[in-house]
Amino acid sequence: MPDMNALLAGIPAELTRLILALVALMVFIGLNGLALVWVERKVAGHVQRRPGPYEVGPFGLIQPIVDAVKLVAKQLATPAGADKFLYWLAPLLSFLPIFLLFIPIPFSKNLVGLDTNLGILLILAFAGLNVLALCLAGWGQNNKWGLLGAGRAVAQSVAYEIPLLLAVLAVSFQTGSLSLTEITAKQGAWPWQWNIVVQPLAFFLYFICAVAETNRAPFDLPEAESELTAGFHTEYSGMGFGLFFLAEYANMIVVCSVATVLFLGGWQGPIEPGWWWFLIKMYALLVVIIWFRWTYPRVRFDQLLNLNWKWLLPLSMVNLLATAFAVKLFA
Amino acid sequence: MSAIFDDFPVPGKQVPGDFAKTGQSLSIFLAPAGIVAAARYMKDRQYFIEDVTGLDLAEGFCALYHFAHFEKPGRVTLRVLASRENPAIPSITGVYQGAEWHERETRDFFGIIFEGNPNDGPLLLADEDVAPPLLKDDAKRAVLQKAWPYEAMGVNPVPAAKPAPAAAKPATPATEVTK
Amino acid sequence: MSHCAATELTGDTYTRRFDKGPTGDTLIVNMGPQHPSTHGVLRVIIELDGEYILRAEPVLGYVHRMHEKMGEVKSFTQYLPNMGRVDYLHAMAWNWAYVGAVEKLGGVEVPERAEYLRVIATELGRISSHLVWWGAYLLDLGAFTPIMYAFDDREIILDLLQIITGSRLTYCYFRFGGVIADVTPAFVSGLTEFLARFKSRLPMYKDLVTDNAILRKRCEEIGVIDVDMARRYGATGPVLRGSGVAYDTRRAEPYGIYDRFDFEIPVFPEGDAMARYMVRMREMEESVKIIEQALAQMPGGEHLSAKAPKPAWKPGVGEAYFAVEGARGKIGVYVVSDGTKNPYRVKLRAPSYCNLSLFPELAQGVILADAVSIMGSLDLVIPEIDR
Amino acid sequence: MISQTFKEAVTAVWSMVVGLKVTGKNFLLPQITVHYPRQVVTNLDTYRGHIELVAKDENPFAARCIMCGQCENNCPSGCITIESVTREIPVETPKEPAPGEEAKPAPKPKKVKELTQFLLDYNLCSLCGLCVQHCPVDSLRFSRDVYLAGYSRGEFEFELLEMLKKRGKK
Repeated sequence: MPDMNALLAGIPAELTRLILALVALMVFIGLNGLALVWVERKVAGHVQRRPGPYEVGPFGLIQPIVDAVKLVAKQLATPAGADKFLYWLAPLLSFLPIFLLFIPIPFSKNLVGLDTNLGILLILAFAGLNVLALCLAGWGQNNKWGLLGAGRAVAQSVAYEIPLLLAVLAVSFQTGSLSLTEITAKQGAWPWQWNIVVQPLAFFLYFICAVAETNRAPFDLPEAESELTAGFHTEYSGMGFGLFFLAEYANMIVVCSVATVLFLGGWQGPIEPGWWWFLIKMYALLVVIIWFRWTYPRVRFDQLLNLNWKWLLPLSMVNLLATAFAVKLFA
Repeated sequence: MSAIFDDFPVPGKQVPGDFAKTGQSLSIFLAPAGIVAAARYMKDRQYFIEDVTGLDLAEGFCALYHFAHFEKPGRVTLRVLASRENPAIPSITGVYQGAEWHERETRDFFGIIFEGNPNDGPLLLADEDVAPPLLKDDAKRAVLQKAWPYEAMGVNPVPAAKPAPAAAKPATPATEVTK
Repeated sequence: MSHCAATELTGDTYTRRFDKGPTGDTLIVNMGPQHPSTHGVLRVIIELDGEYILRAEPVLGYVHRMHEKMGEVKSFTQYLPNMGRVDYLHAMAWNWAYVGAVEKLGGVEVPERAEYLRVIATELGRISSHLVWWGAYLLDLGAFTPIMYAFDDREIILDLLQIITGSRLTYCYFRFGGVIADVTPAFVSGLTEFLARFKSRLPMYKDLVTDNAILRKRCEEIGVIDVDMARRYGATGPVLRGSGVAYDTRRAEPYGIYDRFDFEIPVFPEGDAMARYMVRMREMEESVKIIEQALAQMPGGEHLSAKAPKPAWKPGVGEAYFAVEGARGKIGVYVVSDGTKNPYRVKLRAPSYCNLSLFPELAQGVILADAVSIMGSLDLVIPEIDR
Repeated sequence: MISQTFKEAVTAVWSMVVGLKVTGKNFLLPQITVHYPRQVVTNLDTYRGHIELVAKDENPFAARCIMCGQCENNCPSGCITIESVTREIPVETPKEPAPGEEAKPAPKPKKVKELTQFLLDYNLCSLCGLCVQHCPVDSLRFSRDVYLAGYSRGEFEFELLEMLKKRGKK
């Protein structure tokens, strides 16, 4: 088929790579999302001295797939009085930008969707879309709890994005780049060569903000089920809920990936560097987030914002300033 | 333990009880009109409200207010009698806010109207017009003296002392209330 | 006018009665009857301004069973199983309150050993009730794991109580003139083992939860109840002792053999949710102490008096009010008898009913999340409130 | 002031670490749940299930019940119904009871009351144990049947005499 070949030749290699990357990422997110559901339930189970899922498949490994099938098979119910368009737009808007977030992340030396020199900026920009989705979900479903949840989601995400950004910026100052590939490359294989050693405070701040950004416990206020029943997704069932659910896990993967790249040396590692190091570090961070959830009570809303404005923001400012001075003085 | 209140502000009969036997160290029988003043007296003596409840007796509806004290032992019971025709008793929610629910509950169960209760809705029962469930059949109603070893509540000085034979229905307290 | 028409269409009579017309930018929400933090079917209508509560009104009666009417249509003995179902978390205390009232009314003697058995069963019930409260309260505050640890311990208590009562939740253990069954050696050894284990578990609870900074932030200075408020609403139990009043029915109106035991009444003066929390945590320790003493002192003898009333027994004309200290506060049972085999009137004074009645005043002006914390700290058992 | 604030913050963060330590430790401890279909609970010696009839020592097919009606009358839930027939038996041969069987009036009036049915509506039972407590001949006891499950209410309407006979055959 010469025509086809010619046609394919006409497509820029960069675009092919991007499309391939998106497809691969879709698989990656899907699989990791399911794996993470399993990990979460297993960790929760063992923390509480229960087995967690164990009936379906070996060690309950098939359980998340069965759950996904159940969610997909459910009827898509729209509550009475809901804004139908916004109501269904919200889960899509929550889930779809996730793919873009993964594109600049270097999973390995060459395993990166799009090596752009503004990678971290791209991620931060598109991560902001999630708030819009939660906001629309809360508004569109015509539920008072949902509305309250949406209000919380917006206030929380807007507030926590700032120290998150500043923490990331400190690393960028230090490495002098916004490209994730470059940031990874500037770190070494061994833990003492990672950015976390130079920027422990930035890592600490980033991690707290990341937990808050992804609405995970103890900062899961938008859905706070003991207060707002289920918050912004009160009325969602079936795959509408499923998409929010998946988006939450995908977002967790994103923030942990970014943390891995920025602070933990990315795919670099002792002995044999490669994507497995990336995955190990990422999952370690994910398990810590999950561990948080099964340990702590939920903070109150005003305390959450107080923590941000009175502690995290000043600290990240100080950190940024210190980094800037240090860079100016020593570099 | 069963000391009588010397300066009790409303006319009524105070009957000390045996706490070990009945769990009530003092019973005060009084007319409905005096209940708010009596409650305020109890409040001033720092008694806390335990509950308000009712009894459907041959003589009418008896409302019982149980009070106890955080430091002193014993239990003081205020007892008022409302007639069956006009079962109205002033509410003590102005003194003891906690009485609101007890009074609403008693109204649900007996149909006693507590005048001045800020909430006139039912509390425990459904919002339909159901007959008060704790009303007794006429035949089954206990006569006060028989049920209790006390003098009848007819000793209340306010309703012009009917030394209450069983059938006597003191309608006077009710008229006292409506004034 | 149009506003009224709208509310006429939406909501039920409670909402309509609650809704006082246009009040500006407020939101009226129904928290419950099905809501994760109302622990059952309690409904609270709340007027919200943003997340701040302007007014709150509990709507009760969703699990109302009219226990007091059942008391009048059943004989004294037949009413016993009802007592396990008023407050399913501390059924023993209700058992005792009713049995105690009837024993007072009929002058029934209780054998010495039965008194000890009653104390042990009731204090075990108190621990298990507080454990459930602890777990559920943390569930309200968003921590999922503590309830599992609490249930781990509670499971042992239930196993123990199953040995003597045969059931695990709705006990019907007490009888007029004693208890239904004596302890077995398995019970005694299991209990000793449990007490030792439980004492080592309490520090873990402290590390995991009590010292946790988030929990402290969620509880301290939240829902402050002062003594006068407790008096006006008749709040008792840990709610009252969290306000600095050392009032415990076990001491104030000694019943059974509580005067023989050496135990403290934990009192915390702050009056906030944390004080109530601390009172309950300390009470578990005190209950352990009481059980240990009771086990050591328990004499031999019969567990049910030989002169115990027969089922068709008539206690004679009279009335009796008997109060015991339940896990939630003062449980009072007022029994009037007209000499027939059925009670003439049974009045149940439920402590959480009185404790909840101060919630509207307490919730005014607090943030929604605090209202959840306050409600949890009051330790509500809805079937007890609705009866 | 500021040092105090920072000290509090450090304590707060430390309390969070302690919390993680507790859950982490529990993570490593063995599970304590009972996996129902594979494992069952064993502490059922004193479990109070539904009541069942106790057979006579000499005859495993006949209940000790003397049909006094104590259990039926004292049951708070009214879930016990006893049905019996009065028969005259000329000879003392234990006979299988048959419902509705009416013996002919014999000249020798030795009347024997015989239990034909002991119905328990377990749907209503509140497991108080008053029937067992007040049975004068100890003809009632609690079963140990904790894993009782069914698909309809009808499955919990037991005929205890029949169950006794089934047990007797085993």
